[in-house]
Amino acid sequence: MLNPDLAKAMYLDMLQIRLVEEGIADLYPEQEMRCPVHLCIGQEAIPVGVCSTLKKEDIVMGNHRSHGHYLAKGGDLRSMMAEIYGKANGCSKGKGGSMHLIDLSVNFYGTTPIVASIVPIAVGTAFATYLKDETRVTIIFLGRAATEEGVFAESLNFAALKKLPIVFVSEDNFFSVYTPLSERQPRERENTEIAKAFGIPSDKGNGNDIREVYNLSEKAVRHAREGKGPYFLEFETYRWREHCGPYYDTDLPYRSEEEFKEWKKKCPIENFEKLLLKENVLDKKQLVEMRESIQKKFEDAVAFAKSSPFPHPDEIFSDLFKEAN
Amino acid sequence: MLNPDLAKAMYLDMLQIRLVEEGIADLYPEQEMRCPVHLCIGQEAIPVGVCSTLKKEDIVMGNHRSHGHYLAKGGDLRSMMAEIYGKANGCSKGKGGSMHLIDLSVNFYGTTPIVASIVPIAVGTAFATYLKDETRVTIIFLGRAATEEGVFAESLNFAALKKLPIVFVSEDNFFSVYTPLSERQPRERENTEIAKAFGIPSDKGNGNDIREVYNLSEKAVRHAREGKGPYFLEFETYRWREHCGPYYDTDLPYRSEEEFKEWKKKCPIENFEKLLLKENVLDKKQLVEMRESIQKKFEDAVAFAKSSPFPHPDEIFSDLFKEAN
Amino acid sequence: MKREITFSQAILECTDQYLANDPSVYVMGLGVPDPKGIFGTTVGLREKYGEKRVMDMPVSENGMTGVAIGSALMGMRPIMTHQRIDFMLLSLDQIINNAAKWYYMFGGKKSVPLVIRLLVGQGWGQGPQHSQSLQTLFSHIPGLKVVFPFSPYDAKGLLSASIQDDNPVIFIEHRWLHNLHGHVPEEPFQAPIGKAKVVNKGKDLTIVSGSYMMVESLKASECLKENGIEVEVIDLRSIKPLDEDTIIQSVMNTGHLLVVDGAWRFLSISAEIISIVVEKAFKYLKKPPGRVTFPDVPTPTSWAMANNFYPRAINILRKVEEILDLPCKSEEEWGIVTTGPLDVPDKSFTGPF
Amino acid sequence: MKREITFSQAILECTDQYLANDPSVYVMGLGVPDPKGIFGTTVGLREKYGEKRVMDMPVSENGMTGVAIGSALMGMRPIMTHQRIDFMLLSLDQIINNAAKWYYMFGGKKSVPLVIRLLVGQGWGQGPQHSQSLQTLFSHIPGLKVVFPFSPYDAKGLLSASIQDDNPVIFIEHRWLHNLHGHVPEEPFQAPIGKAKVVNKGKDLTIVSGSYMMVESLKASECLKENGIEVEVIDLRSIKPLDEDTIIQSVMNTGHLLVVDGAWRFLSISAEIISIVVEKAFKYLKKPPGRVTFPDVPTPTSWAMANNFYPRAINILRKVEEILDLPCKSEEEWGIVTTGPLDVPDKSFTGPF
Ligand SMILES: Cc1ncc(C[n+]2csc(CCOP(=O)(O)OP(=O)(O)O)c2C)c(N)n1
Ligand SMILES: Cc1ncc(C[n+]2csc(CCOP(=O)(O)OP(=O)(O)O)c2C)c(N)n1
Ligand SMILES: [Mg+2]
Ligand SMILES: [Mg+2]
Repeated sequence: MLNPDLAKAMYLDMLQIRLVEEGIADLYPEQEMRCPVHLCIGQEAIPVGVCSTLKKEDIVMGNHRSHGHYLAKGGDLRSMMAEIYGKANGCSKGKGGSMHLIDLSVNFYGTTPIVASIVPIAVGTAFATYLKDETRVTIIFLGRAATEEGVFAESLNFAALKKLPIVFVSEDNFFSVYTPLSERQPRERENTEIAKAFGIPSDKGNGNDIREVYNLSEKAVRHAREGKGPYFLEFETYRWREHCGPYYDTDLPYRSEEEFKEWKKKCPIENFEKLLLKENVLDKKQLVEMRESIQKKFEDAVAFAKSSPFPHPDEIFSDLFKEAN
Repeated sequence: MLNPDLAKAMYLDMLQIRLVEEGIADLYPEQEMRCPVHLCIGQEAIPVGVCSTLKKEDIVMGNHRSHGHYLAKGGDLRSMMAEIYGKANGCSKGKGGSMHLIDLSVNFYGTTPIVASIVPIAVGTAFATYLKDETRVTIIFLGRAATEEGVFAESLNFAALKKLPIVFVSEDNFFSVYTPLSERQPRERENTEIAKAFGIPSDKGNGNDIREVYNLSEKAVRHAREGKGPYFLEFETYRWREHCGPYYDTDLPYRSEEEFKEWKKKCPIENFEKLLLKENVLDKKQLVEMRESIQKKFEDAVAFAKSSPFPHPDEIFSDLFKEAN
Repeated sequence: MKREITFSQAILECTDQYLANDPSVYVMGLGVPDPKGIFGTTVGLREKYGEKRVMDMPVSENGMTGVAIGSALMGMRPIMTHQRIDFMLLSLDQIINNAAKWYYMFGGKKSVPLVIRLLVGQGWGQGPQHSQSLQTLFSHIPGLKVVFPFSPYDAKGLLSASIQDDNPVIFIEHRWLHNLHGHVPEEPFQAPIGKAKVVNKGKDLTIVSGSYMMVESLKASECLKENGIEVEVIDLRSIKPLDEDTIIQSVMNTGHLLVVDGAWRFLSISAEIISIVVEKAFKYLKKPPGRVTFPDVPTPTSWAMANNFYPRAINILRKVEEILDLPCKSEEEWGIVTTGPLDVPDKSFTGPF
Repeated sequence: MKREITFSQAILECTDQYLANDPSVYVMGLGVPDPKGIFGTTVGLREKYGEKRVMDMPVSENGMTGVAIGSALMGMRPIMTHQRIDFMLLSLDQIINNAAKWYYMFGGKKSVPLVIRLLVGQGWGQGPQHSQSLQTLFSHIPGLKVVFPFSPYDAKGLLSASIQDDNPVIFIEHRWLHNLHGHVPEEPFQAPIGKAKVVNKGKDLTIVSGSYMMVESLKASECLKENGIEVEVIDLRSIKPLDEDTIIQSVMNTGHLLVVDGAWRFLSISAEIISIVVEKAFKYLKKPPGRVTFPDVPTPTSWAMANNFYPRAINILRKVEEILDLPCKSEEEWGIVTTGPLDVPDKSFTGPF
């Protein structure tokens, strides 16, 4: 079993992501968060399991579906909510929205929604740490569809060539928007084998089991930190809500209600909760307290975001170029 | 041993490529072929071995170093020479030069010098044959450096996804211009393993042994023609002359005279010639006749090219768009 | 009564008719056969024409553009679709180095009959990477045709002409046009590529525009009409070839030119149009031509900023006031009624799109 | 006597000095450490500064541009080099979607101090895919600076300013400039990005140009001077930011504008410059501005065609004749002596380059 403090912390982190995103989903119909949101509800074990193996100085980057990555690395909730509400004190001053999250105070270096486009950039942050002889590790979260972009292979190649301290984490939720894997990748294709053919060790795991995510990630991060080079991880998981937006979408024909229900049974949080209760790491009361404290934190962040000012229209013209100082 | 007629034909084809390119190298200092030329001297077994397994209706495309590919598929020598001389009756009317060869009469569909850029286009011709239920095979020749471009992985993925009748032939001469493999690909990287990870069977072979090239290619082309999907082949070989231009370049420090001499000993033509003599498939007299007939053909092509008219300056404006008919 | 359908229905109908009648046509793009069918423009096609001809694809824009080109060399006529023009930046090697040049660089041996539909996003916080307008990039490249429909009629007619064309055509669709209605004949027809349309006759000033900015331009011209000012509004319909004659004729009559382009100002197509007009009709110009464009910054996400990033009818009116020396009036005085938020095309949009 | 070195030596010297003095600078690109060292601009650097800081790379332009960006976020200052601008079309996603927007889209959190050196090929049959001039593509994109040196002095001074700049800079080098000589101080210095240079004073007509076309423009202005016509020649030095003031000032004095840009005509930067001048100095213009550009077709390979594709001094003179109503004279009458083939910059070039 995992160390109880770690287990508790991971449970709390997963729960925070879940409750925050459910909160976003509830409030979204108010039409005040006027930007696309891609919720990771159902997938929380991956960001939390991976980020729990990191040090603060380690660097994390993500994609369009990155609320979880941001929060798991310790990104500030108020700044994120303000960003989603389009406010001047959002983490990107309202210029980025939900798809452009950043919190440099915890070395969360940014997220971007062009599929795979940020992957080589993460290789670049790892390359910088290598050039500077630092022992920081970079983590890049990508959806499995991102492995279809050529730049993914280019990124593997260069990371392996220079033995860079980076861990690629592919979140395999089967779909790219509504498109199943079968229309995108040959049945025989294995990303772990591709990574290996580049000389990169790799593992595939159950992304809904946080212990497995943690263990594989711990191994991968250690490998990278020890200067042995990159590592590739792929985790199977499932997105519960629609690709973009707050709702469920099992009414659409691209996946079945049954499939969804199967995966709900594999809820990473519920199952971990059961385990922690059984093992007496947590009791029911603590669970309630945790929920309440997260709820409060979320409400505070929303209140903060709602009451914050919008950017002044002239802000359109700021931040185009950094001026010499 | 190979069938004697086939062996003779392959020998003749290799010799033609060699003598034509040596002829080009000899004449190039006249400064009348005013376009870049990338000679494949030393690498002739690959185009010939591969193309000898094809039918006329099969489609071939190549890259910047494609005189050999063009000739091995049966491309017209006069049209090629006229093209290199920049003449109006060149295969691309002088608009393309040595790097843009085409001869549709033998289904040689074109060559382009942007590294790897033509690879997905060849997948596209194979895709068209699949859409049309034709049993033609497409061959795409690429340099090993082209496997570093992301689009190579994208091409493998789609070809495997749709089980397209295409054979990828990677010519591994170790260098990309002057850059050795060690600065470009991790030591552990194996392209054959990458192909396999996409579900594509693959082989690596000695590109200076035409029998091996032929045999592997025969297997690969049969696989593709039978509708079993794509195949990936990689052949090791060596470029004798400079990357671009007519000269030797062992004076430059990127490779050694010794290395070059080692590879010269592995000359695909000389060694095959010895074998054919030994096995009495050819005799010395025939060899002389072959040389002479190729020499004559080359001289005729050069004379044709030199005496052909340059394109009229107004031709600059033609062929921008195909007009409706 | 004339039949009215939406812009997206017009695209769908045209595609459907080609799939029915021309076996060389196929459709490919991320999401093409999915339940939303590229905002309704491809729904139902897979069911009718099968998996082979109505295809989803791997998220490999560059490679798949190459695949489309290769198939076009073999006589197929692919219609490729990207849900955002921004994703196309991955495939410019294929488009610029290959598609645009193939016919030329092989001396006219094989052309590339390829249509690439590119959707331009706007609104609901799509932000810097999902709402670019990149017509300039394509229009600069010899060998590409760039089509820029505004009306549902042209959506069908120009798409038809694009599919019929033996050359690569970049077909730019603004997302805010998809729900607009207009008359579209049911039977197949073509609108000519390279011929602009004078949508409003007028003698006082020429507005040249295209795609979604036509909506704002026409709004502005309505307001002006109410005030006795007759603006001639020209819908470009295609940027390349550009119909210089129609533009120049109009400027010769009005003496005033305003180009309204939904793109960054610096090297917006307005620059080319103004340069051509200045070159060929200098002495007819009573005043320097004006332009209304986006400012030269990425699209900010927050609606508070985006609302001020995108020019609207009032910005066009401001520029007309300036050119024609009219007094400066407020939106209300010009009779512009704005109800509801500015970051959606209409009230039916209540979430991400 | 003032020290003279070539354009490529100037690039090399500047890079060398930065590598020596700023540990965050590194150089990366295909062929950077090879025996030819990007036409002499990087030779010897690996020996001096080691493998880590002077790097070759995989043939993965898109990915490696991302790598450069990522390292720049961490405070490195990469200088990336492409031997042909054409290869860069593979990396436009990284440049346009990421590098250009990063500072903006994260609200000023991290900038991308990245220099991308792009070489423009010309001559010896480089043809459609190895001799494009794509300044328009970059200049249209907010968030990029586009630098366009002509003189060896500026090669060093502007490269220095580009490396020093905290933002992505596209540094365009025309291959035919590399061997040109000129005065360049040995000690480090910077030339300002965004400031044009009046290279020739003159009162009769303003020529605006940049990069290699400055050579032809200056040739033309020499011929004109011999004939008593004083042309003011402005070297842009950077396209973005564009030094509007210097251009407009000059046109106000001369009343005539000719823009000479080595790029396809349609949406060449000449279009933007003319539009700006027309907007801001309309009444000073005595005649419509002219432009000399490439024709709107890919570069043909055969020298028989390429010689007529590229404009030269005589084409500039033709346009000046037209604008100033001068009689049409032949090359000989204008005093232009052409010796040797036109498809090489000078006689030392006798093969592919
Ligand atoms: C280059 C590019 N192509 C297409 C898109 C549209 N798009 C946005 S998210 C997405 C699906 C990505 O799927 P995956 O990587 O598996 O991540 P998931 O959404 O499942 O978490 C696509 C195709 C895009 N943003 N960028
Ligand atoms: C996209 C791109 N990048 C760089 C180049 C420059 N270049 C021309 S040929 C070549 C080397 C290619 O090496 P390889 O594929 O191994 O083929 P070889 O020349 O060895 O036959 C390079 C890098 C190019 N033409 N296109
Ligand atoms: Mg997915
Ligand atoms: Mg090679």
